[in-house]
Amino acid sequence: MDILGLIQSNLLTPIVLFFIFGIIAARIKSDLKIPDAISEFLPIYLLAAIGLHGGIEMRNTGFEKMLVPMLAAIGLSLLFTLNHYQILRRLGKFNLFDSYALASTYGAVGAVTFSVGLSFLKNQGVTSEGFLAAVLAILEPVAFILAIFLTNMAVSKQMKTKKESLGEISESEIGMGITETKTNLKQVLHESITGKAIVILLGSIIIGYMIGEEGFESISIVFDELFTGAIVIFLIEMGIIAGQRLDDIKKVGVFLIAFSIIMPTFNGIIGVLVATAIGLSLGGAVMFGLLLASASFIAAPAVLRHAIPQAKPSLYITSALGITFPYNIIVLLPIMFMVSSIVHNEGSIDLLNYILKGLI
Amino acid sequence: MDILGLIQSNLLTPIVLFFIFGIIAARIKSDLKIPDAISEFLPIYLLAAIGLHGGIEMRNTGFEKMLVPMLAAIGLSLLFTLNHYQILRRLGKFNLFDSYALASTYGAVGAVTFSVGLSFLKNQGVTSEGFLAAVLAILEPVAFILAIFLTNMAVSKQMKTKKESLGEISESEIGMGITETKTNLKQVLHESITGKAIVILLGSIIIGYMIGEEGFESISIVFDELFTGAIVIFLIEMGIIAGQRLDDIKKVGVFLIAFSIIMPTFNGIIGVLVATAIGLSLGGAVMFGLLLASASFIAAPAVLRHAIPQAKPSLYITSALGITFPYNIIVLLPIMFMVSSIVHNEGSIDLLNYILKGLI
Amino acid sequence: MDILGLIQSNLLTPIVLFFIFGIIAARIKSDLKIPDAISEFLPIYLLAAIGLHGGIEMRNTGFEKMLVPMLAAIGLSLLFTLNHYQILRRLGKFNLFDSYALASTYGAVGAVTFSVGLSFLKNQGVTSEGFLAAVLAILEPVAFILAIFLTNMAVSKQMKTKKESLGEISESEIGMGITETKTNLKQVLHESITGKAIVILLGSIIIGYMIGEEGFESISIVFDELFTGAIVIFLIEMGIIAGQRLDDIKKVGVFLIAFSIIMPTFNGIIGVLVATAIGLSLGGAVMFGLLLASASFIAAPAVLRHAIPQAKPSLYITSALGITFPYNIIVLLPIMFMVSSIVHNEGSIDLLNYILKGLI
Amino acid sequence: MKLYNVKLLTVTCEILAQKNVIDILAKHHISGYTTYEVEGNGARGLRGQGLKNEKNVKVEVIMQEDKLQDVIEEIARTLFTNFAIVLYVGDVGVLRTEKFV
Amino acid sequence: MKLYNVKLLTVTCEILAQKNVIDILAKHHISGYTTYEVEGNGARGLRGQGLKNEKNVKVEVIMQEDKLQDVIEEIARTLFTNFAIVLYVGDVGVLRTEKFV
Amino acid sequence: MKLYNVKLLTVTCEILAQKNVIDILAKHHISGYTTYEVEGNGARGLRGQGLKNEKNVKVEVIMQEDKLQDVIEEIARTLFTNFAIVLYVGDVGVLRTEKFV
Ligand SMILES: Nc1ncnc2c1ncn2[C@@H]1O[C@H](COP(=O)(O)O)[C@@H](O)[C@H]1O
Ligand SMILES: Nc1ncnc2c1ncn2[C@@H]1O[C@H](COP(=O)(O)O)[C@@H](O)[C@H]1O
Ligand SMILES: Nc1ncnc2c1ncn2[C@@H]1O[C@H](COP(=O)(O)O)[C@@H](O)[C@H]1O
Ligand code: NA
Ligand code: NA
Ligand code: NA
Repeated sequence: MDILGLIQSNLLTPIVLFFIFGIIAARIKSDLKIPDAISEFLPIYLLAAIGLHGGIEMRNTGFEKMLVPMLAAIGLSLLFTLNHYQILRRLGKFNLFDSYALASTYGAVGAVTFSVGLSFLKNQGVTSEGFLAAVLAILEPVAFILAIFLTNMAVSKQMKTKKESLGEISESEIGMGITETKTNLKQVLHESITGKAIVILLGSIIIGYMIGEEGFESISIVFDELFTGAIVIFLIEMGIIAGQRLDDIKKVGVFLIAFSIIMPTFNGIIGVLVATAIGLSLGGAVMFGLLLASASFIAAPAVLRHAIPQAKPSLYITSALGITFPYNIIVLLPIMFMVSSIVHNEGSIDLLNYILKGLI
Repeated sequence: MDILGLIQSNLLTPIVLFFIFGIIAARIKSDLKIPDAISEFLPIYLLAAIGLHGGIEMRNTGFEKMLVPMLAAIGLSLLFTLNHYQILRRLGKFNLFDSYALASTYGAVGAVTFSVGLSFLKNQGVTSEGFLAAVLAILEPVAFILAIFLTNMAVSKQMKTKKESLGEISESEIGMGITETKTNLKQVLHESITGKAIVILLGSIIIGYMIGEEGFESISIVFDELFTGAIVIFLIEMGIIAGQRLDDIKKVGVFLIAFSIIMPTFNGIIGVLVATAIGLSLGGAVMFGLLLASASFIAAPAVLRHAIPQAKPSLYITSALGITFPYNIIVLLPIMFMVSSIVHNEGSIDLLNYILKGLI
Repeated sequence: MDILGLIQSNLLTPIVLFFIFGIIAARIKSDLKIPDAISEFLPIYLLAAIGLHGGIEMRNTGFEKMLVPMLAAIGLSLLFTLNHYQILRRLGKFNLFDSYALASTYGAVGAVTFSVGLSFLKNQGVTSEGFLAAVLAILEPVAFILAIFLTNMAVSKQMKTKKESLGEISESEIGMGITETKTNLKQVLHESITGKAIVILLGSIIIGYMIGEEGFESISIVFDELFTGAIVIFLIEMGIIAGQRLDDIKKVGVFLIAFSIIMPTFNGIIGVLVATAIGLSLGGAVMFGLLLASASFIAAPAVLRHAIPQAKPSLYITSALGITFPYNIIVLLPIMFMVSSIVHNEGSIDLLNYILKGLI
Repeated sequence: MKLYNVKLLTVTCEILAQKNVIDILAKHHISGYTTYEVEGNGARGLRGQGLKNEKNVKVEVIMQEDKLQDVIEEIARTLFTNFAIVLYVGDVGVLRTEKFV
Repeated sequence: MKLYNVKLLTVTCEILAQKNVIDILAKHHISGYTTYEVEGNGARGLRGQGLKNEKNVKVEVIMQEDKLQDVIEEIARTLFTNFAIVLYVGDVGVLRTEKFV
Repeated sequence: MKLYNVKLLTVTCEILAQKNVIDILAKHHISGYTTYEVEGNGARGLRGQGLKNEKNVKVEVIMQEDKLQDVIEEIARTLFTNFAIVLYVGDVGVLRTEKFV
């Protein structure tokens, strides 16, 4: 199947269609809405299901194989976050705060995107490595921590320079400022690590690991069989919210629109190639790519509003949810699947290594 | 099985029993309540399930067969709405606003009633035409549009007469009044067509049509197998609300009580006969009759409060939910099933045509 | 399997693990939370499922066998409530109000605990008598009614003594006070009997009885197969709430902590022995014991805040939910299972009768 | 349009005391009120995170000044000791005094 | 910091009248408001127990005194007859008057 | 019963600023407050339709006049620039001043 055929067949899955439906419902100003309680519960449910599934798989395959992909993912995530920052700040002329906020939004991962990816693979009859759920959990805070740390550094430096030049305040006050920044950083770190997404995901992985296939049986109907239907319901609401944000896209500007499409494509394909190089399966490489391609639109605001309040959420939420998410699940997922199929079937790993060396 | 036997066996289904249970819970002033978020979500879910099911069936059977039933349903719905108005206004002595509001409430369709009908047929091991979901979607706004249009006309006329007799205001002001009325009508039309019920129903039909049997598989557990259980849960809440409204029935008056039982019976049986005449199956004729027999109690208030705010919601909600809905799902459904069985088995269609000619 | 092995294998079930997970999530101050609408709905769902199941079983087995266990349960519940009061008031030095509130909290039953018990047995491949759901329903208000009645008596007496000694008021005023107390008692009785837990449970038992196995089929996926998964989700929230209350345990005091562990153990084991003596099955005896061991933490506050507002909810909720519930589902359930296995296999019923005689 | 001075009584209390408050209003023949669930912190600690019964509720009553004293006196006397509860009174203007007895 | 006197208009009405109220505000070029769902009791009976459409909503608007009369006049004229609705006005102080036109 | 004059401070802000507001209250040793989720419209556009994080919250604090200035000054200084936020102050009477420091 060629790439257009794959995109088209992906378009015709309930998940994608109901997402598009949600967008349309919002555009025609329908009052359709999934009640808040349901749309707050569904991500928790999805993460629990992903975690249990991953944990059970890890029990079968062991931890060792996880190490390299984990480190690779962390490395790439940090690298990409820095890269995003440079692009946004220098080429996009965004201010310091918006640049770091956007950089980490795209450096972080989207759990909903991950769910859709799993369903996509299921649909293609392809499996992926269970430990990728753990990579998802670990990757979630990494980009934020980096961005917050760098923002705080930059702000402290600015403050110091400014105050010194004013000559108005004593050393001790600067010290206080830095301490405050550190406290703030520590607090944000705590918040981002105890955030519900990570907690339920890690918890479920561990529980999945402990109970195994057998223990899972009694709850598999809820946490496995209902999975795709639950995503469908959640994506109606995501579509509605994305649709409501479409008006804001104008405010986002052409540069950020282009960034929201090109950057994930780049990150995702690099991800697929690296994953293939380090030995992940066809499906695993797609999910690995998706982790890097995805942007965070649920966890991001919660963390960034406290950590970098100066940044405009209308920028990072709109681009992540309104542009990148639809693009990822409709277009990029099939593209990455194609790329992964090619590099997995044609022994092109050598070629890839070659490309990668050129890149780094 | 005779009609009483059928009613009795229908009484002993979980759906009906839990509905009655809800009524009792409300009467003994229990604090039992299905949380709002759940009872707001369930109709959306039910409509999505109905729509998907209908869409998939339509993919198998094609559109052509839909045309005649659709037109027949629209025609009957309009006819019935006008008929209701005459009865309510002349015999019932209701004012203009209440008459139109009630007329359209009973001319419109009840999606929940439709769900219960589908479950009833499933229980009897009988199928119905999938395109009836589309008829449900199209029929939903028809009666409202007619009633609102006529109400607006009547109000404009009244205003004009009154103002002319007063001789106080210029032609242009009357023109303004009419323009305002038109704007209002347009707005209400938009509201009623983009109302969540129609949007999710039409959307799901189209999606069902696009994905077909195969695409549905991954979500069939959620959107098919959970269906009856979900209705049960929803009907607990409907029972509670109906039970709370029982006190208001006194205020509704004997005339409206009689209307709420006789009218649906009349409309429903005509519906079954017409449907049989135009070739619908046994089950299809029951559902067609149910469409015409049912009254709207969720969509109605949302549309009518804006369109005809002068009408008393205590009248149309109480009669539709407190009297007609229980009557329809407990008594009329088995009756219509019986009628449909008779006319389908005994070649009584000629007879029926005869009767119909006499009526029109 | 020895008792530690059984506890350990019970620990490794999803239900227990997700409960512990919830506690941990609360301790690390995560913002994880199951939305209110979901956690209000789940107990209703669980009780409906328990009731339907029980009702269907009772249709198969008949009522007669229920009488003795029912009377035994009521008797023991009353006895235990009085016993708790003596212990709390004399040994624990709690005031009158707290003593009665706590006594009835532990004399009453916990529906969630019951759900977990059913899942535990399912996991062990053991069944229990269906009529125990009815015992659950009847037992729910018994302890409250006793405690409220006794509290009211005590208060009236206090008032009378006080007023007489003051010599300030007339007989008629005392009469009024007593009348008020009686009205209050009547009101509380109504509230506790029409409380949602009892209503949904009794309703579902009756409906289950009426529809039987066959009628249940169409909803068995929702009310049977999803059961364990639903408990898991609910126990995440219960874990979170229990975890938030752990800080309050200090305030509860050593005496109440000990009471919250020793009392259920005592009550539960007596329950298992009595149940065995009156002929219940291995699983039935465990459930019977669990009824007596469990403390109420959802229904209790609703009833007690109105009936004995002077009692401190921080005492009875914290001990019931924060200590007894975890202890019951993690430790006591396996212990009672062990005891029941022993007395059922080794013809130890005679021995037991002997012990019981000694006790009473 | 003229605005007439009336009182706005607000009672913030634990949800299980709502019935008591409304009963007191009814006893003084006040049938109009507005309620909604809230969370909060106070002398009895953080409220509203866990079970439904642990939430707070606000009861708002627009009323004529003449009944105010009796109502708040009864609320204070019967509920202040045992329940998490706060009560305050403000001045507002309304269009139709006949609605608020 | 100085607090400037402005008016706080509160409209408690059935949820299906919310759009009408907000349209009236918009017509008078007031775009700032806060809304939330409530339950209540009044001349039109207990509201908020059943279907979503049967609930009430509160609309709160901080505004300058000069627009108040027009807004409440229009609300009273167009909505008082047909809807369950209550309206009251209080005095509050704000820091930034420019936010509230 | 005598009603004592105190201030009712209301802060309507985006939900992610709630913690900041409550931290400021705590810093000024105010532990009593009431919160609830709301929706709204203002300078930063319509809020409350989509994700939970996009909602608003109201924080209401009954407090003595003497602390008011410090609290609103700190809220204004630290939160007005970056968050969707509105703040207003009214006068209310309470029965037990000792509850509100
Ligand atoms: N100073 C305050 N300002 C606003 N609300 C308060 C205040 N103190 C208490 N409350 C509310 O009243 C409830 C009961 O207060 P308390 O009885 O002090 O625990 C609290 O949970 C809060 O919702
Ligand atoms: N006296 C009152 N105090 C507070 N709220 C009221 C009062 N009267 C009515 N309301 C609220 O306004 C809504 C509509 O009132 P009504 O039009 O009188 O039915 C009620 O459902 C209550 O929420
Ligand atoms: N004039 C107003 N009256 C009442 N609430 C307002 C007003 N302006 C803003 N708000 C509320 O304050 C929130 C933040 O306002 P803003 O910072 O202007 O976007 C809004 O979402 C509203 O909930
Ligand atoms: Na990423
Ligand atoms: Na109809
Ligand atoms: Na017990």
